Amino acid sequence: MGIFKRLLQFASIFFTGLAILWIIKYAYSFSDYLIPPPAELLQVATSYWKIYLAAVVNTTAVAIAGHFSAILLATLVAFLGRSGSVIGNLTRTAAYNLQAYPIVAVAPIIFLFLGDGLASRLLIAAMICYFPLLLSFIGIFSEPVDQVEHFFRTTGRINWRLELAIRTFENLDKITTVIVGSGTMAIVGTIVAEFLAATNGIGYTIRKALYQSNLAKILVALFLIGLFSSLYLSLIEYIGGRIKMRLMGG
Amino acid sequence: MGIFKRLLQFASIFFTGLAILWIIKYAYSFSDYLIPPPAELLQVATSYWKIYLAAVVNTTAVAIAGHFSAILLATLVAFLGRSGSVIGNLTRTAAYNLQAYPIVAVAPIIFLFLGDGLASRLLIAAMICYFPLLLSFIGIFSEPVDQVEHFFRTTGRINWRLELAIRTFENLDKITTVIVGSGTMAIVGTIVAEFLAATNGIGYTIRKALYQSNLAKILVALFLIGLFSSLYLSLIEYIGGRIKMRLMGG
Amino acid sequence: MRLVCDNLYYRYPGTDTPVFKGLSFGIDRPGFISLFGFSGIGKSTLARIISGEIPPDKGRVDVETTGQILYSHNAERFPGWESTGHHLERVCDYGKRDLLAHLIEEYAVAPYLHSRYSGLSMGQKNRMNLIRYLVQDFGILIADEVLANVDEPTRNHILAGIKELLADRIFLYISHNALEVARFSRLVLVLPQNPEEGHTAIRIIDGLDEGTGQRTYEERTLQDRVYQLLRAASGMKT
Amino acid sequence: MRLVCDNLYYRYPGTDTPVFKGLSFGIDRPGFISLFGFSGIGKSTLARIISGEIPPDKGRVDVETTGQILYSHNAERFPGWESTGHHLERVCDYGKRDLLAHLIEEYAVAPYLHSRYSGLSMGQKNRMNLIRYLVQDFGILIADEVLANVDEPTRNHILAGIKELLADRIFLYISHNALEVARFSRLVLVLPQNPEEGHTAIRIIDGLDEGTGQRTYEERTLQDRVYQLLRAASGMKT
Amino acid sequence: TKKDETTRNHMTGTRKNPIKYRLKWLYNASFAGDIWAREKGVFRAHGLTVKLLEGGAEQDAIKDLELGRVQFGVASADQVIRAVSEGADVLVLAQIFQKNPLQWIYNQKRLTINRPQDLKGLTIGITYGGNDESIMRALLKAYGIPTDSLTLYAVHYDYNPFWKGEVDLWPVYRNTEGIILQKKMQKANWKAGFFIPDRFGIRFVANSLITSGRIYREQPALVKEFTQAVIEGWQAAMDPANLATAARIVHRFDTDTPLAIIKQQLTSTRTFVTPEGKWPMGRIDRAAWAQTLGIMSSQGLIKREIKLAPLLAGPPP
Ligand SMILES: Nc1ncnc2c1ncn2[C@@H]1O[C@H](COP(=O)(O)OP(=O)(O)OP(=O)(O)O)[C@@H](O)[C@H]1O
Ligand SMILES: Nc1ncnc2c1ncn2[C@@H]1O[C@H](COP(=O)(O)OP(=O)(O)OP(=O)(O)O)[C@@H](O)[C@H]1O
Ligand SMILES: [Mg+2]
Ligand SMILES: [Mg+2]
Repeated sequence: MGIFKRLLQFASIFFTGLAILWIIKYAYSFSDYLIPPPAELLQVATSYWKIYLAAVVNTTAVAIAGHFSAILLATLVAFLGRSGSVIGNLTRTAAYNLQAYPIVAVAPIIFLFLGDGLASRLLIAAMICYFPLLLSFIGIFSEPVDQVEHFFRTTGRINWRLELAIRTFENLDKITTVIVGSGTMAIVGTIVAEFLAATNGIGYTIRKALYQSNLAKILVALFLIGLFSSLYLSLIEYIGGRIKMRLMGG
Repeated sequence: MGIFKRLLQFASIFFTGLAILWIIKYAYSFSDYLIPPPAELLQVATSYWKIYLAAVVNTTAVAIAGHFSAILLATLVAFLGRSGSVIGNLTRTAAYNLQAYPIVAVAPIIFLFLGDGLASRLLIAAMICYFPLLLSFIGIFSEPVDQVEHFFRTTGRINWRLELAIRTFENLDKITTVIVGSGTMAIVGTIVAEFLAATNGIGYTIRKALYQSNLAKILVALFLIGLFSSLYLSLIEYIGGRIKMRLMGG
Repeated sequence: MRLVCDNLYYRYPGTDTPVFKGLSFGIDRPGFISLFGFSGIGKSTLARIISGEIPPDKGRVDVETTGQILYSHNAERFPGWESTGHHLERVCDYGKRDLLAHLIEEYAVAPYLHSRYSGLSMGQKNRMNLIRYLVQDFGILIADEVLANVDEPTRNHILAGIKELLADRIFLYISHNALEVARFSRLVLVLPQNPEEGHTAIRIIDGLDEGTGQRTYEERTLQDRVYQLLRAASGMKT
Repeated sequence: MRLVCDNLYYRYPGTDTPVFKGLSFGIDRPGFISLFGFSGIGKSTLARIISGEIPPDKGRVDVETTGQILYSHNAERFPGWESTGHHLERVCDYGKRDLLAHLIEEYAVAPYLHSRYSGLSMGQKNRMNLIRYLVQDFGILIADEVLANVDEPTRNHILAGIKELLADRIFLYISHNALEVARFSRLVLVLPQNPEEGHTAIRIIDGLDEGTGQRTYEERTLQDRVYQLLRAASGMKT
Repeated sequence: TKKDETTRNHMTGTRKNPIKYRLKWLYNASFAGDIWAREKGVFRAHGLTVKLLEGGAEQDAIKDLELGRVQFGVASADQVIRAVSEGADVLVLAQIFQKNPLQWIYNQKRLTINRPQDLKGLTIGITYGGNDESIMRALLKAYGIPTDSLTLYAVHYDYNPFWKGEVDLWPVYRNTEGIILQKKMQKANWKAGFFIPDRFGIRFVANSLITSGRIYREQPALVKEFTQAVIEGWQAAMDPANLATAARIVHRFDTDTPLAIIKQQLTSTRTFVTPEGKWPMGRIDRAAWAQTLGIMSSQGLIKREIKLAPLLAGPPP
């Protein structure tokens, strides 16, 4: 999906949502505190967009780092989890069970030990997006592609790198989809982390706006988040497409 | 994975974590305020377990409902998204873009319209776990299984139900994995929703404990959450296994 | 009943050499027709073009039949959730139930109707797959090496039977077995190995059109015909 | 060089009828050996047992060779990320480079070395796959219908060549083509259709052991041998 | 010598390794004095290099003190008491808020609340587990109002239930959120009223300046200077003559709140921070602490009794 298509999609969804909000507002004559009027939104947008933009850029940067770590982590865990060894079993078990804990419950412990800096944001972002990745990766890595692997197995040539390569290649499209999808989750994760405890980024900004009950600010933040998610996803898709083209020898 | 194995796994992970916490506590002689001692944990556990158990049961019930809705929703969206029609495109676009929004940012709007009751919790739980499901489902449903589908296609017998059936069947293991995995996320989602706004459930309990900086209560909550997640996951796995056995004609 | 290919050009995307350059031929009567030629010459490609699975770069396929054009090949599988017997029943066209029972008997697959497809030997798979195509309502059936893994006596039996079954339809059979191609075909379309400069010329050679138990030719004739096919396939002048 | 199967029993899990009940045979010299029998009789199953892919329920396989036992079949694929040429080079065993070049030439696949496996015709795939097995260091190579989609002249050429190539190893060839089985094999192991009461008896029949350009038998002998094979396969007394 | 230098750095902080000061909440007018001390060079004048750290729901100055992440912090009395009862090593240096700014806002056009009994039958928002819960429960108990004669509603960060009229009284910090809500209510033609527990004798201490016992013992000079600087900061920030300047520097940190509002917030904050009579800024109101402790122990919020005297240390002599 091209970048323009993605942006167009995002914009149409966002503004449709906004329109619905306003229709409800005027239909039920809700007060301006419940739902801000267009004028207020515009005013907030013009006076705060610079600060918010900086915050979103900051968040996106952390999200990308978190996403990367999550991809590496998920690959590693899925790979280890694939094997039946003690360490493999242990890793898989830990990885699976840890996810059973909601980040809001684990966050106090994370913040206790890592403080409220970058490390916590990164960890939480990675934790939130890594699980969908892990799920797909475990599925993909543990399913043999017999038609291709048979030769390597029967000739004793099989090894983990080859196995990984074959299964990755045969599922390239699925992997790209999952990575693109988890990209949004990385952004979501970063924002949640910022919301809970950081002093930077758009999540923090949202938290402040919430304490002021300022829906207009939240809407501006949502717009920028959507915009940057779309940009990031387009980028990953583009890279994925290039990699695929090279591998397929097109 | 049997239910006992799962429970054993969960318990070993939980108590390992606890042990690490206590080792740190006594190694650095941290106060009971920072990390509660075993005695306090035990005392909190014995005096609160009933209330917490009720809260977790409540949460799990909502999570199961949310999970179910998410599975249905993801199936529907993946299925609609598979087709190239206008409505298909629109659904897919909306589904994808909505996910770009962190629940903490969208939550105010949800609570605005749905109040802080069951509906909001359900919606948030479903939203959080539906995306990983959607990702996998879209991947699975949009990838033709040519060797099986060819006949139906060439004889003009193909229809969406058949297509769905073939692709589901060929990916049964992956689907079970994803559903089991997203089960945890449903629980996590419910807890996050409760944490943000509900007045019921274990997430709400955690928030109260947080206000009091009471790590002991949080640890008890984490234990129960882990326990119930394990139970729920075992149940899904069991059902998945039964379905598979029936289909495979074993 | 007519099948005409007119001046077909086709090159696989991403490759240099076209498979066909101006291929033309026509069939105007039903029957057992074979498509013969060396490996890699373009038989399966032509089958896919005729069945409409891939569109030619140039030229057109003209078909006049009462039913659909079916293309079956030997990498197909049945759905895994039902036994082969159930599947056959489910996909059997209306009014073909008797035929189905007959084929199950003839092709000796009755003992395997309770198995899943994945639990069959290769030749059993081949036969099951062919059966499900035969119980369809079609005008043309293209069978691309669908019996490649079946033993010869069974295969000959099946082919002889098909002739009668499909007397009023076109059965386009792709096989590397020159002997069976020569014996059972009414016509053999041979794709020669070294197409003349700039254009793919198909050669049409008469087969012996043998039916069940009605061998009317000498051994010698068969030998000649096989020889002729192989010469044609290798691009030698006949 | 020895391959002995002793009193093998095997039944696929979830099925009623065993494929083998007390199957025994032994080969004590290298060479071109064929495994022949009707479809569904158990050839592929036996191959999988010998190669160690599935363990027999009872009985044992005894092998004395210098290299590994390889089992190749015709549903295999190459990895999709590299051209077939690259793949062949990558998996070619040390010291087999010359052989690889020779086979590429002999099997006429040179023009396709730049293609991906998925861009080949079925017969081309068959040949590429066989090549990669031949450039391995093995004691026994079981080839399960690996040339099923190759045209006959090419196939005969390949088989005659293999005889020389693998003179000191066991080449266990599974094919439904009675003619080529009779011509090229030193020995043919025939799995008969109706095993005698309670136990699977394999019949061993001499083949004509033809090499490249050294046909030493009469046409008549060949006809007899083919007939003998088919009779044995259908379980008739010889 | 080098060692002396490190010791001195350790004591006073350097730009690379400043003294860290964890506030209780997000930057806002409730920390005007601290921000003033930082921005107007009061800390520097005392030879200190200080870094302010913002607080939040997941932040806890007492835990940070114990983990050695910060040297000073702001915490509310209930946090301090609870922590000390669980063995945390903290001391109170100064009590910044003399009166607790936590009050309940309501619409005077709909309700008249003159005494605690008027709460009967109403829906009152409380943050379960928060100090407003303790305050409200103490008040109800003190006036013999049974809890089931009114409805308690769990509040979250969004005020919609209040706007929608589902909740009658909403807990706010009078000097910060209170100002913003009051304005919004005016615009909506409501009239903001505040229910003030302090007025009915419920004295529950709010923000105080704290440090750890170890730092207090090992670096009394630092603690003394720091406390002094904070108090001076508050004195200057609360000086009506400095209102414009104070508002400007708070706005530097709290960019989301308009300057005009911050001014009003500062004016309001002054009434909570300035002690009655001739007491100095930052004085520790022992009676109020005792009441706070009493409320907490009667509600079972602490595990073991604690002694207030050593806790309320004040700055070293
Ligand atoms: N995976 C399986 N599960 C159950 N039964 C199987 C399975 N594979 C084969 N069979 C059965 O075992 C018998 C022997 O099969 P096998 O594949 O060995 O035959 P084959 O001689 O190789 O036949 P073909 O020439 O058709 O390939 C057949 O009757 C078949 O139905
Ligand atoms: N998907 C593809 N992409 C690119 N080239 C292809 C593709 N499929 C086939 N080819 C090439 O096109 C030519 C014709 O292939 P085709 O499969 O039609 O041959 P065939 O006559 O059916 O051969 P066989 O008897 O071996 O099946 C071959 O040279 C092959 O390499
Ligand atoms: Mg072909
Ligand atoms: Mg077989």
